[in-house]
Amino acid sequence: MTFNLTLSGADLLLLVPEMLLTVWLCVVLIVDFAMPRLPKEHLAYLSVGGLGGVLACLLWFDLAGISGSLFAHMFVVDGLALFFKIFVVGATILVILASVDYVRRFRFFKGEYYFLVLMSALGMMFMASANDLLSVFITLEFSTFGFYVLVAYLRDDAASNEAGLKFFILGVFAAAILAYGISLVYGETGKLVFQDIAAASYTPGLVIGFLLIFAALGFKIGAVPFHSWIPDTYHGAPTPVTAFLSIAPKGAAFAILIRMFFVSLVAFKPAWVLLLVGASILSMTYGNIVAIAQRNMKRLLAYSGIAQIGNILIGLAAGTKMGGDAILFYLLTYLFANLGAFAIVIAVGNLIRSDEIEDYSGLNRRSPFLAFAMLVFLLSLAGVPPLAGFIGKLYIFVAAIKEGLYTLIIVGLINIVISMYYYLVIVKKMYINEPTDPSPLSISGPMKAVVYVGLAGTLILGIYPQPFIDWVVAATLMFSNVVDSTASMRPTVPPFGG
Amino acid sequence: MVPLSAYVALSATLFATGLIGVLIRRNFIIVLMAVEIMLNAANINLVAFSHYLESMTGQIVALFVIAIAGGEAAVGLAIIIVVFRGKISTNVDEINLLKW
Amino acid sequence: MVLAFFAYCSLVSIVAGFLTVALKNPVHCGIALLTLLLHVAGLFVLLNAEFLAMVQIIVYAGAILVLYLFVLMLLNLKTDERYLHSRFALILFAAVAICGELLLLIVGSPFGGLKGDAPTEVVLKDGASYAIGIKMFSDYLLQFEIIGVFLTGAIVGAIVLAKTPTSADIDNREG
Amino acid sequence: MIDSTLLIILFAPFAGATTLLFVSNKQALLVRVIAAAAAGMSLLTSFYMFFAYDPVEGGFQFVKRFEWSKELGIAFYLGVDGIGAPLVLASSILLFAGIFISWHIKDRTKEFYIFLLILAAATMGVFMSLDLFFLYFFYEMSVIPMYLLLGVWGSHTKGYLDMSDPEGLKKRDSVGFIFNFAANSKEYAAMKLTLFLSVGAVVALMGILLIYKFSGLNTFDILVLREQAKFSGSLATIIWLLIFFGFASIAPIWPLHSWSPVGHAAAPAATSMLHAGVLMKLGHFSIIRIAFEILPETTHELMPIAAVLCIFNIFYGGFVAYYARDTKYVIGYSSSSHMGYVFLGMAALDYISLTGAVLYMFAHALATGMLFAMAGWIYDQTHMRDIPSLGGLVNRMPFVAACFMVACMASIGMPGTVNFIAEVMIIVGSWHKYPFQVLVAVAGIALTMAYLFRMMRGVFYGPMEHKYSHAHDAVAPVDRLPLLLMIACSIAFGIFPGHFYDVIRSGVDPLVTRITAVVPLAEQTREELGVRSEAKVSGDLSRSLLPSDNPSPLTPTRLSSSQAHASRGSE
Amino acid sequence: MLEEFAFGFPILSLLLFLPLLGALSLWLLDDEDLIKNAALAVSALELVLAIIVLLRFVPDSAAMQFSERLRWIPPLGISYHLAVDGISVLFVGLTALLTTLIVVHSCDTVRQQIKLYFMTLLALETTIIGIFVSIDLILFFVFWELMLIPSYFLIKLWGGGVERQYAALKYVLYTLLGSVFMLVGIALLNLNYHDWAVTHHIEPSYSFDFLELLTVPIPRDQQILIFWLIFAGLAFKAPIVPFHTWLPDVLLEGPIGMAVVLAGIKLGTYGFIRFSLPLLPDASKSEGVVTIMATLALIAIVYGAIVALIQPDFRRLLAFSSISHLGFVVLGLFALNFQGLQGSLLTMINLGFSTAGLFFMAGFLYVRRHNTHLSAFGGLARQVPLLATFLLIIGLASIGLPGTNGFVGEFLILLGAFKAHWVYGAVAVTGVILGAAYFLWYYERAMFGPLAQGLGQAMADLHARELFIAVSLSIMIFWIGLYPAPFLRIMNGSVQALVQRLDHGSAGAVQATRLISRE
Repeated sequence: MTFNLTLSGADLLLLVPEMLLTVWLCVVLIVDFAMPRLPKEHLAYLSVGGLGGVLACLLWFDLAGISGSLFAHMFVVDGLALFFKIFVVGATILVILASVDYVRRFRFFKGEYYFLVLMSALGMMFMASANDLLSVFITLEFSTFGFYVLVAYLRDDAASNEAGLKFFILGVFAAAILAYGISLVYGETGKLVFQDIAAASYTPGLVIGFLLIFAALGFKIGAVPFHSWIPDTYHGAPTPVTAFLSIAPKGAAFAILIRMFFVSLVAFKPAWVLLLVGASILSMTYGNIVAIAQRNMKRLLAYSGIAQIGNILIGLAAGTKMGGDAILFYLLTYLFANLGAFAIVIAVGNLIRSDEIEDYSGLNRRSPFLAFAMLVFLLSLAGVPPLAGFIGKLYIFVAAIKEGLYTLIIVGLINIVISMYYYLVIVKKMYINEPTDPSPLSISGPMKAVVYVGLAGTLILGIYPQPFIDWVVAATLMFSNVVDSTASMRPTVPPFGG
Repeated sequence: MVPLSAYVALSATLFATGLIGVLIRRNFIIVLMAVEIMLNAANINLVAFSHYLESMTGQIVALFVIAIAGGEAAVGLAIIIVVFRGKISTNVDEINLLKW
Repeated sequence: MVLAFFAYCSLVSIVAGFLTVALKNPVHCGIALLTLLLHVAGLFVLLNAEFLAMVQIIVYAGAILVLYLFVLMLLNLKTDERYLHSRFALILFAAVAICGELLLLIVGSPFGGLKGDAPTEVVLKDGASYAIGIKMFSDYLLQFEIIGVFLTGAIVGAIVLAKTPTSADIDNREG
Repeated sequence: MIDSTLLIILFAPFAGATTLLFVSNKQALLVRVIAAAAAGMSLLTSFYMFFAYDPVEGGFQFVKRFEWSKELGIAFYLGVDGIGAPLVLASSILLFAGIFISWHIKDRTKEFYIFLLILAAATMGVFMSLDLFFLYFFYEMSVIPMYLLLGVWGSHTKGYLDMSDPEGLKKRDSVGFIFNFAANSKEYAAMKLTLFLSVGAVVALMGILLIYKFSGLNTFDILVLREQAKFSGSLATIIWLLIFFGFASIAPIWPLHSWSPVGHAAAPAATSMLHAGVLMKLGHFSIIRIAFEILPETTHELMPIAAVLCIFNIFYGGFVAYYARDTKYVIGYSSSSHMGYVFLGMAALDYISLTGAVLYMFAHALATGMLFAMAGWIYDQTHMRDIPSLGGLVNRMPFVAACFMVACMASIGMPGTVNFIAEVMIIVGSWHKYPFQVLVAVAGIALTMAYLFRMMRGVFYGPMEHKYSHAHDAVAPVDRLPLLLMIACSIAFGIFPGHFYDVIRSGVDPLVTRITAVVPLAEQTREELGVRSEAKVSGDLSRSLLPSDNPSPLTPTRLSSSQAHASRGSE
Repeated sequence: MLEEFAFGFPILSLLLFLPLLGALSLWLLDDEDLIKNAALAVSALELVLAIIVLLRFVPDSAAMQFSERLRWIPPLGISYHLAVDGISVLFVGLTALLTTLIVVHSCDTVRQQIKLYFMTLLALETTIIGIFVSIDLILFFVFWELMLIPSYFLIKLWGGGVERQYAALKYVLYTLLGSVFMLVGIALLNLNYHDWAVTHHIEPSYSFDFLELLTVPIPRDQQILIFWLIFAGLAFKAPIVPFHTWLPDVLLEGPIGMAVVLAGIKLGTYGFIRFSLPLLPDASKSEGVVTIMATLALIAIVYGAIVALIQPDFRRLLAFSSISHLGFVVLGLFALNFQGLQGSLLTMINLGFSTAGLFFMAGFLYVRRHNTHLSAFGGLARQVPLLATFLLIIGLASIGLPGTNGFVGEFLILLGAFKAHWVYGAVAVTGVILGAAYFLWYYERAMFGPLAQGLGQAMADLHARELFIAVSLSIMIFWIGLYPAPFLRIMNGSVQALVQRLDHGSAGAVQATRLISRE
């Protein structure tokens, strides 16, 4: 029992983005307290500025190829971690910009809103770096608690409260399951770091442990059958929070899932591929079919989000480096398209105080820009070229077909058509129907910026994705030796076999 | 000497109890309590493994679980208070503004 | 002796756990949960984790559970007439089935993880607190710090949600 | 500059669409001029491309290749062969005409032109893609503009179900009705079209992905796949079926056709033109480009499926067109019927028939384009598509009536139009393999004639209702230009199809050789492809036919019996 | 591109496109009189050209003359090949003459859209000349189809009847229905040429050129198939009896000019003698074909005559008489001997004068009464003696009175028919008798007897233009009737060659030509 912690300057450098953000969120909180007369949107720009610094730092890491691990490999900074950190920080910046108008609706605690958003972002950045189960548990809860509060942020709104409560109950339930799963894995292996676990043999305890961990992460990403909180929470939460919730935590959770499946469980690939195939098929089909019946934009996007998660799971089920690449790329396309769509929902919600699809009637006449942007985002989600979503879906399918997951691809393709239908229903409302109130709509500067970023991302990723593909390929480089397509050729091990 | 499997069995029983409690009870606070039972089950496991595997990691994880539980309880109860102010109810069935 | 103490603690824990889930009055449930937490602390002692046992009693039983009871009092909850979830029978059946299998599989599992660097005698030499401290502030320092930030955030979050806003908090200057 | 011809053709409309984004909707004329300029640019370059295409050299020309994604094996790879070139030309002609046909659209002009330009550019993109990925990319890209164009600017058959004949018979009781149920809403039509096409597209995508996987080459490059990909029997069958039915649904082949006439009917004129004119050809083209190129053996084996289905196409489409009461339905079903000829030409897998099929695609694009343009004009003037309710319009619009006549003639395959050449080729080429289908096809021509004349009579002749007395002829140059352009192309290529034929043939020959393993007949003289073997034959004949010293070849005079015997023996 | 001008000057092309150019130049004119004169000038020039061709034509030769050949669509073997031989050259002259007469007649009778009318008429002339001078089958088919368009408009726009729309559509539809099958037949000929070349490893290529198609043998079964396919096209156009129903409608509803063209210029039967018989000799002389064709011909003769007998309307009567006469022509063709063929050919020409002449007469009557129904006439002979006289002359020619042209033709046909089978001849003779009956009966009722109601002094006799038409036709009638030798000499060579080819069948003939061309 000796104390053996040594941290050099180079080690600390790896922690700089997180530290910077931690300091910054304290600054935001203090500024909020210290200057009560400061207009609150300045806090938003302050937050964005800080996040910009973090983003710059992360990009520098990525370009300079700075990587390493700390604390007995429990905190790693590698391409994957950097990718997801950039992803999360980027999403956070966009969400904060999109929130500026919405926050005016809150009656109190406007400043704390930004603090909590930054807090969640910090948690998700740690998630991206988490390389052991304890870190997974802590960072997961860290990032989620911020959302508990944010979802219930509209204190006078019963729907928001209810959404917060449901999210919370299911969240802590998932946390308990996660904790129990971790305990079982720990019992079977004596280790928590992913790489160490990989050496473990195959026992029922381990299987159940990982199943429970997967269930908890499934809650996080909202894959069927762990999706039940998604529609209500999305519906009830303040729309910017919904936007945030629909993207950033998913990305961060996939960082963990990728590490877990590709590092720890690589030996059991045939078993978990089946599990993921099942989850993917259920998610896609359920999400898309239920989405058809939705009348509320946020609920529709919630169900479509479930379906999109199903699509992403295809990449995970492929279980190859290429599958990983595809997940990363898909998440990028999803970031721009989904956030863009939510930005429009926020904007329209701010203007007409409604999220019902019916109220989007004739949006094209009221604001051609909003309608066009929404069209682009929805079509990207549906996977129509030349938009990003198409490339994302294709990438995923290519990765999956290389592994011979035909059933999954067929289901995925059918689902594309189903999703096309309900997205087009919205398009129809916007473009074909006549507005009940023809007054024109216009949106504020920050919101416009978000929409433009979304449009630019959706188009660039669709038309010239190669730089981004290069990026994601580089980001998952460490898996190229761990997981290759030959892994699927190993003899199948039954999941509960003796 | 108590065998490890006894601890595991105890923990599993408690976990199952908590799980069933979460699933069947209507009262949010009791649901939260059931979650606490599940967390405790996990803690028993962790500490028992820590002891039998001669590693401190389990205990540390258990400690973090307690900390997390504390933080979440604070937030969760705050949420329940907010909801209670609005609806005068803490029952799952009655919180149904949003259809499931 | 050890066995008897284990048997006592585990049996009481199970009964208390059952009662927590089964009792109608939330306050009674809270008391049952308290019992459970205390006996789990006893088990921790049995496992040479006295620091954790103290934390269990002080933080869990002392702080968290009191918080629960406080909220129960605050909300003045009455005993439920129908205390089960509307779809409980179905769920119960499924849950029991799943839990039963879970139990069997877990108990049958070897749990022969790799031995660590803290055998009992070493822990006993310096005390569990010392051992935890060494570990906590070397390998698990980062997690510890994260928890620190987390708890700060949790406080802010709880305040944001639960605090009755004063006029200073209500900020309508921007419309 | 290397050769950026195809880039100009492809990106001029995209550039136009992008420019339009920044133009206010209030400056309607500017919007139109920009759209027309973009389309005109594309058109001129297409003409240059088409005539600069060197049929002697053959193969893919104007090739442009940019690496796009190494990981996925995708390159932005453009090039046209003898099959793609005419279709690119057809697209740009129809786009240019469509811009002018839509000149009078008032509602959201800018958006209309943006979507129209994107639609046309996407179809051109398919015709020039040499990469499976981009082929699919552009293919799928063309679907959504269709949805909006139909949904927003389309037209309903208002109260179609309640209208009655002059005889007092309810429309819903007429035979045509059973084929048109629930089709009176443009939203319905748009959605149906989009979903059908999407289903077809994903089926085809499945096939493409299977090709990608089982070729094991990690590339979507059609030329590489063509040379190197080998597929085992049953796998090839599956892929072929996926590709065929996936793409045939847009063509549309018979049981999968039902979206098409509905869509045609609902669409605004320019969209119908592009839809019937080129969008449907995407199906045939993609089948040729993918199934024929990459799976030649399977194509040889399975193409009879198309030969069977095309009978239904021709007859079913023809009969429904005959009974339809709605101008656009008639044209729509006629398109559906005529696509059967293309399938027949493709199914026969003969040099001539496949050339005819490609030529027919071009010809049909022009003919149907004209018909839809004028149906659109009539609808704009009368707000009526119901044939029995119309009549006597020739008095109001003689120019349109005359053009309509020409268009009908072209559609029937009247000699002098390029359709005729195409029909002859299909008939000549397919007879050996499918004599029955050929007979069906020619009966279909008569059927076409019947319904088109019937429509023409119903619309332009007979008594005119007073309420149509305000209808105008196409007088302004912008209105006449598109019609005259299409007529001019149709007739010019009909009378001088030489270059056209050579171009197509240069694309078809290697393909059919691969599939049927039969060497093209004039292979020996291919280097003099423009002249081919006829030169010698006709040389001989010209000598033998001089009137002064040679008797008629009818007279078997100077033949001694021994010579006759000898030659008969040698036979 | 141009491969040969056998004549040194593309006279056939000029002949072919002169009316079209004339039509286009009419477009530039505005003045009505000028238009009429210009149209007249064009048609007269055309007639002059046609006469030059006839004069320069080497008689008693079977060769294709004035040949012009231009590759059009080389890969498919489609060429722009024009030539005339003894079979077709007379039709060219006939067409030019009739068009000129129609123009003369139309100068008075057409009142509306004069410019368009003459343009259409001249365009029609181009297409008809095209049919006669085309040696390439596709070119032939092109003109065959194109002819429908001006016809359609002529009937529809300038027809006299109320049902003219219907009649126009019926005509076009029926003809087109037939021609698409003909197209298949043509395609099959082409294919056969190709296949033969492939199996013999000789310069494989496609060709639609009549002369080249003659050089390959065709299996008999295929010949029969092709025969019936081509038959479909020709029978509708001719029209042979079961396919004739459009004819009375069109002749009744359409303008006189169109009626003259359709009744006077026998495109359908020309098709038989031009293409079917020489290309498909084995099919043509096969028993089934001959029997069916002859039977149809006989049915046409008798049926047409009987129906004509009871027609009260002159133009309807003429329509059925035309059907009846066509029966003779077909009978002559399928007698398959020299006399029959020559008679048919001559009769086809004759009908251009007699039946067409009768339609002109009907036109004259129509101008006067706006009706050709019997009830409108009676006792005309006294009122309009000139008209009555010429009507009688032409009518007798149509009956086939010795001394008129009709006699020569019908006589030769009957001779041929008897030679083929006595039954054919016997039945055909009844047609002659009935023919005399229906015409004379009608003539008697219309021209003699009491003056019809309302038929007062308003009725004028033939004026100059009409007289010109009537006299021209009469001259031709008597010329052929009294001195047919020049015409027969023109035909002789070609008909002789045709008969020989029929005797040898396609295989035998082919060997010869191939050997020749290979030397």
